[in-house]
Amino acid sequence: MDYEDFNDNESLELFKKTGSDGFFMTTIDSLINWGRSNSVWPLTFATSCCGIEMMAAGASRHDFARFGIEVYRASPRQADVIVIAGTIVHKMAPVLKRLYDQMADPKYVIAMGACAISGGPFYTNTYSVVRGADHVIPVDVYIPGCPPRPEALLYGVMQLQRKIKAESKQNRMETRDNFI
Amino acid sequence: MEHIPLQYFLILSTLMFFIGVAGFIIRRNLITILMSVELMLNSVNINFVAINRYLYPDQMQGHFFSLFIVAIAAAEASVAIALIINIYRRFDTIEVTEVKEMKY
Amino acid sequence: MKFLYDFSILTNSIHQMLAASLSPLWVFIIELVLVGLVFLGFYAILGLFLVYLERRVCAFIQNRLGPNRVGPQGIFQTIADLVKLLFKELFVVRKADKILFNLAPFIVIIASLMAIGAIPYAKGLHAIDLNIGVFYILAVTSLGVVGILLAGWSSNSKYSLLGAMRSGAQIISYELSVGLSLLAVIIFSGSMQLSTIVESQANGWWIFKGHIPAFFAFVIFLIAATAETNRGPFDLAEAESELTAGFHTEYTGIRFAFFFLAEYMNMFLAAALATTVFLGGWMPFHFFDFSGFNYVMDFIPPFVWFFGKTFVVIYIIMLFKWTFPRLRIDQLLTLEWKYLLPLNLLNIIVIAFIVLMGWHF
Amino acid sequence: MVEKREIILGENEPYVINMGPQHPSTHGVLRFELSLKGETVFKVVPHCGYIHRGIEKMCESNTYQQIIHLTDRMDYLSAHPNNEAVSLCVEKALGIEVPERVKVIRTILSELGRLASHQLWWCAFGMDLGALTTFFYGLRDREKILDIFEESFGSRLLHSYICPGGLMNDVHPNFKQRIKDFIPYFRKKLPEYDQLLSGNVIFKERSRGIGMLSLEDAISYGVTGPSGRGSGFSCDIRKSQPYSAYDRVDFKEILFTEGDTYARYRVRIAEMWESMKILEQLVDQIPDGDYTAKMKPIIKLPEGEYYQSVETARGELGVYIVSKGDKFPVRVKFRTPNFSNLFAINHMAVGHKIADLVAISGSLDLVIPDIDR
Amino acid sequence: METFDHNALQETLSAMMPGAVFNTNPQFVEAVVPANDLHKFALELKMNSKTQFDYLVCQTGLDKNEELSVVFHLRSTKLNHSCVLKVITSDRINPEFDSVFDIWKSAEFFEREIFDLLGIKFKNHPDLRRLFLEDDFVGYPLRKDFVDNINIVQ
Amino acid sequence: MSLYEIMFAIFAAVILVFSILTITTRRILRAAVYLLFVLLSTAGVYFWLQYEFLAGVQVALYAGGIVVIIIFSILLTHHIDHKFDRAAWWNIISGSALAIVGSVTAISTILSYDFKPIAKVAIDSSVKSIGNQLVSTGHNGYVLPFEVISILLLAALIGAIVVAKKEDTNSEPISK
Amino acid sequence: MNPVIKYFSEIVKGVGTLITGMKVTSGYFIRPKEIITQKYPENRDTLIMLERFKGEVVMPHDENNQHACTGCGICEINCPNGSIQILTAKITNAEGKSVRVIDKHIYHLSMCTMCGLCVKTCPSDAIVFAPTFEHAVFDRNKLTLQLNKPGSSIKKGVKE
Amino acid sequence: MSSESLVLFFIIGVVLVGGAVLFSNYFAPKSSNPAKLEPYECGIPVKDGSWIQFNVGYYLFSIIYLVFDVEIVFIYPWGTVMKDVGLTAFIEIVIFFVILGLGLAYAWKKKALTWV
Ligand code: SF4
Ligand code: SF4
Ligand code: SF4
Repeated sequence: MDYEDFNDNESLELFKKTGSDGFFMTTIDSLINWGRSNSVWPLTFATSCCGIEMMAAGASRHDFARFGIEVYRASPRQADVIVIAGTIVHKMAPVLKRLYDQMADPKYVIAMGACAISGGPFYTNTYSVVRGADHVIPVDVYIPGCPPRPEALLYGVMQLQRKIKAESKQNRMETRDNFI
Repeated sequence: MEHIPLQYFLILSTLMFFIGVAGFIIRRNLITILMSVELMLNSVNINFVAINRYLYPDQMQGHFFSLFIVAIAAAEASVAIALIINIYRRFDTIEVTEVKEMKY
Repeated sequence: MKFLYDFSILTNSIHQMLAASLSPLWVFIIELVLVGLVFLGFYAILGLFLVYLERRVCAFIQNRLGPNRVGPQGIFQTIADLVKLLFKELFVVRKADKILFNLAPFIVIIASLMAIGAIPYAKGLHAIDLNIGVFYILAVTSLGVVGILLAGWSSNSKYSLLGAMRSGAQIISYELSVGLSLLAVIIFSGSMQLSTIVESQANGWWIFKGHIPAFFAFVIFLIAATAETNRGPFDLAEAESELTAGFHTEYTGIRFAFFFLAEYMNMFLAAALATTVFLGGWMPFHFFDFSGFNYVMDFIPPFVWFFGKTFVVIYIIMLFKWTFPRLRIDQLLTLEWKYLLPLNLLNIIVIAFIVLMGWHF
Repeated sequence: MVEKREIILGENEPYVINMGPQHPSTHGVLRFELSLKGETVFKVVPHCGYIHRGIEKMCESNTYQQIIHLTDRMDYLSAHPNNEAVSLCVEKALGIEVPERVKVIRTILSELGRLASHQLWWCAFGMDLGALTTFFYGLRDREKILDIFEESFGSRLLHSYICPGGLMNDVHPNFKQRIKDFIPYFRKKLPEYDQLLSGNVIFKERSRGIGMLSLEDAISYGVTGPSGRGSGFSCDIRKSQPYSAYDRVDFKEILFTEGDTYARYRVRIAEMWESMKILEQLVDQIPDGDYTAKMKPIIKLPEGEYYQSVETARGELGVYIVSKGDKFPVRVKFRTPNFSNLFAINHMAVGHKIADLVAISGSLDLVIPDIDR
Repeated sequence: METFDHNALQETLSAMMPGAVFNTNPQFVEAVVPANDLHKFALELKMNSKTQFDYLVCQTGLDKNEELSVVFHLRSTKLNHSCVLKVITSDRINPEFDSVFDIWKSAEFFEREIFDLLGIKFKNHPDLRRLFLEDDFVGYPLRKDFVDNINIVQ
Repeated sequence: MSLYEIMFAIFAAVILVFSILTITTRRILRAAVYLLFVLLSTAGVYFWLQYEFLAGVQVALYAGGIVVIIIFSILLTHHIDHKFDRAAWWNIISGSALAIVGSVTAISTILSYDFKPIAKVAIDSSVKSIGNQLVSTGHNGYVLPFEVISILLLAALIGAIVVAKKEDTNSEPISK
Repeated sequence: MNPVIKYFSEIVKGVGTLITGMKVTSGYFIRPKEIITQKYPENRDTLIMLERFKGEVVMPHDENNQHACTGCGICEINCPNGSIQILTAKITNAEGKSVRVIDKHIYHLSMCTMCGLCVKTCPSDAIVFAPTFEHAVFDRNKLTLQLNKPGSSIKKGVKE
Repeated sequence: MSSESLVLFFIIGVVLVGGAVLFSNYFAPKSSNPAKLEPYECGIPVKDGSWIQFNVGYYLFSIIYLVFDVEIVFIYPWGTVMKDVGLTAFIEIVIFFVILGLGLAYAWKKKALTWV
């Protein structure tokens, strides 16, 4: 897919590196980013319905593995990305935070589904739902839908890959530090 | 091989043996004691083998001796560990100083 | 014709070339470095390729494509993984035993590397050819379990410890069956040297020559070796559905990659050993007296034969993993101690009897 | 010697380990607190609430049409029966009779949902036991059903399709044909499930005699659905209190009396065959007509208390609505099947290994939001 | 269809439970029993061979502004009939009923849920803790007077 | 120095250093790992002496067998936090004194004696000849020890099982 | 049965079942025809979504940049979680009367649950579902959309 | 090239692992927070340390294993000469196996081979 085919290119430009290192560093950086973007191992973390679509994305029809995202790791130590697939409630929030903290750098977060973005169907009138996982941990890519279909997840993953490719080491650290 | 005299082997094994002895005395933990014993056995094996190779290369007594020692060491270790773990289950510790009463 | 592809000629000529211009010590050192570099590359590339292969194989089994977006047909997928893992943070959990935590991957990798060095890949193409070959491989691989136990204990995590204990118990148990089933061929061929064992299969592989008991030993070897390499359906140590990630729960980045790599290399080792011992190693397939057929077979280079057979065995091992449910720990041990071990002992006696009566070919 | 006990546990003291909330085999965010002796479980304390979203509270400020979309999100694997339960309850309260076409279509949807749910259960169960390929085969076949769903309702998982009074819109013209194509396809694939898993000796060893649940306990714990029927608890609402079109189809209630994990497994496999039978009977008799009964745009239930139960893929789903004549209910209570099923797990898992616990919880087919609501 | 005689069952029940008040309910036989007799009547309902309510389908806590109540939906798997049992209290500060977990095992967790969401206590319950919410959660969300200005967005 | 000698020096150094570490470290699992290194370099020494089979046995039995079960028992009985107390000073002194005195005596004795290799042709130490000697009943045959080993193993097995299973009777089965 | 015979027959039977399982899996391995993977990003041009797929709510505009929304706010009321906000404005129309028209039809894609109530209840059928799914963004605010295009106006013939 | 090549392979292993770990240590990003350094337990703070309770099974099996390992070591040389020696060797191994078989049978009977 071409650059123009993606949406939200404006935000992507913000991640792009400003200033320039030497040619060598740029090459190394792009090699590293190539590796990282093509091998994002997700954590097996699914809280509710969106998790089923995440499973479906991993299954034969859609096949996550084509992107190199096939190695679902159960331990956060070895995972690169948390796909928050489902509602996050107040009781779960500390657990999510802890899992995120326990992951090794570099780490990425995809918020999948309305619940993870904003609370979705449970936005109003409830006492226990966190309105958006980005209140808990910094989120890189938002995939709306309830549930987003597997292709949408694949699309989101491609967005994440683009983001990884675009950003440099400093950027990554800054965004994290800026997160309260 | 000729450049290394036999004495080197013997010194090596002697030192190893006495390190084992020291460990046997210093450490008060049953498993460490077992390990010290293994050290001593091992040093003896080196002796056997070296002397066999240097002095009697036409026979293999030393070799076979070490072979059987290894086997016996294994048998010994398996029983010893069984005992140690049993002591542990009984006393919750394997420090020799604390395992005073060995009664059943 | 037999020795159309004799690699000792190549190695000898390199040796001669070096010896012509350098002192023996230097020749020796250069040869060591050469062998070292070759094996380093071989090990790494083979590991990456095996991981890729497994992903594609299981993808095809499961009606999907598997990695195909990174490079043509996705062959750079594992390289991307490697790059990623190299640049992933390494850290040690608080209260973990740092020395042992760091040591564990070394032990695991060294054990598998040292064993792989002893496999004959073609005539004259092996780094170590000891006269205790088979036994050496057994001895060295039995060290790997130490690495796993250390990894589990030193990471100060419950899951790790449980996983380590399980895999420890499993590996040591199945080691017996591996040893005994290899013994079957040793009785037939009367040698432990791997090159001799391969030579002895010039007129037929042991799996055919050795009647049913040899086949039986082969099957047991396959099962036991799968279990010893901690692969499914015996992957209790890292049973995801029970212990999250088993003994390497706390390992990150490249350290984890080494455990991962060692698993695959052990699988390769198991397959290569099975090939060497039971399936004739690099010997071509000969069909009784059809000399035309045999002649054609001889033209295929030996390492093609070797890797071909090895990958068939690897495929079978992969098929195990992707087909069967995982065993429970007690069933696992029951299988070994109540089925494989007694049957294996029986099998040895039968083989001894066959050899005694001279019934084998 | 005595003070060492703090760090060194002897053989007879319990040892507590956490399984979950982030754990691959709890199917979501359930947490088991296991007390172990060696590797043997002797107490399981389930901790839930990690996905408690307050649906019952939300229902109190939503109209009856809006409640529908919340029920989807409880038991998301078989969303249709959930919608159907609320719809039936509201219709009963209002005394509305829905058109025949709606009844038949609802039944078909329920059964399709049951098939899809059981397929997903099958692959998850296989995964729990370590058979990794089941996952892909199960989901492969499930995609076919999802295609049927998507074509008609525009969504793959959560449909909000059955609503009080009938259906949201009419089914797609291809609906019938798709089902007709699907049934022979799945009849071919289902025996493969048996070859791959049910017949496998490892699988049998791992599931037979594991997690025994006697009939009395099943009733007392209220374990319903396939899990209860594995213990011989005849609890199929489709038979005992037929709703929609179930009174006119011919099917068997699957009952196994062993009460172990294997029995629960076989109930579900057999139910898939039964579901296909039901589908075959109904697919040709979808009557023409309206897809919805005449409904006012704002539904106000007369004052009173209404209870309706349906059979979802997991068991008896009860909806209890208390109304005061408003457009909002006073209280909605969902008696969800998994809630009761889950808490029998302590009873079932005691004395087994950790691995068996995974098998047992897999055989209960847990959906965590269904427990937590 | 449920094939039991509505009126006959009501008669049986009223004979068994003196003091119970019967509401009209088109669907079920609905009895409101005094809170003090709850455990006794429940046990009787399960044990009596004429009723045999061995299956507690659902236990619901209810807040109708002025009164709190607990509703039991009972079914008999042998005789295939069902009934509804209700206990009511107007004590909103410290509502308390008998626990029936020893009669129907499923009640243990239903009661925990009711305690969690409505704050109704159950006497003799073995392990009355919050089930869904965090242990330090303040208030009982399903009560009508529950306010939560931060989280509840209208 | 030739490569051979360097190798011997390495092996000897590893043996000595790690055996001292084995008895001085305060973490028990580390002690076991150091012991493993000692045993491995001992195997190296055997290799160096061209007793390959013995070296293999050393690795397989000592390193892969005994050390593994020692580690197993450590895993079962020790926690990662566990550190030995410092040994009592009289123990240290008496232990090291004994070791020093003993080794000095022994070494001086060794050095004072001149070992003369009995120059005979070395026999082949391959597995074949080992095997032949092991099963032969004649002169230099070890068939008796070979069979006795099996009895020893039987005894060890029974002993270990008896010891290990002893307490099982009073651990009551887990009740439902 | 004799325990020995039982022991061996168990083994044989067990191995038989294992081989049956392996037949299934390796059967699929050698039949790559059965691979059902659809290559999403590569097949993007040929991918046809089923027309009823609920990907997002859109408001169709005709070539004159006109839509059918009257700004009645029924969709806002019916939406269960407040994904729609209607901002109306008063303008004077051609006849000189002051009427209420839609100013901004704000739609929170980040919250929408695709329940379909808004589409179903809209009296003038101004909004429909679009079968698109490529919505992933890096910034949550990008998911708040305005459905009526800027400068658009209401179609003729739609009654107030 | 025998014992040297063993050392060689040892060195390759050390170089491979050590090099990669050092490289990664130097180049990989680092960050730290309190939760990261705690052991992982499904996202729940760990209570009492990583102590697992021991299970008799583990050490019983390891002990039996050791015994059989010795046995295998001893029959390997036997295996190489079985062909040449013939009947004597066969008889010896039968005796050897019978004695060991007794041990296995004993262990089986005593339920030492049953996981507890
Ligand atoms: S966004 Fe929708 S599908 Fe996803 S978890 Fe939330 S309710 Fe479920
Ligand atoms: S979209 Fe429809 S319902 Fe919503 S304001 Fe416009 S006309 Fe009214
Ligand atoms: S589809 Fe449902 S949730 Fe989305 S805007 Fe419409 S009414 Fe709201």
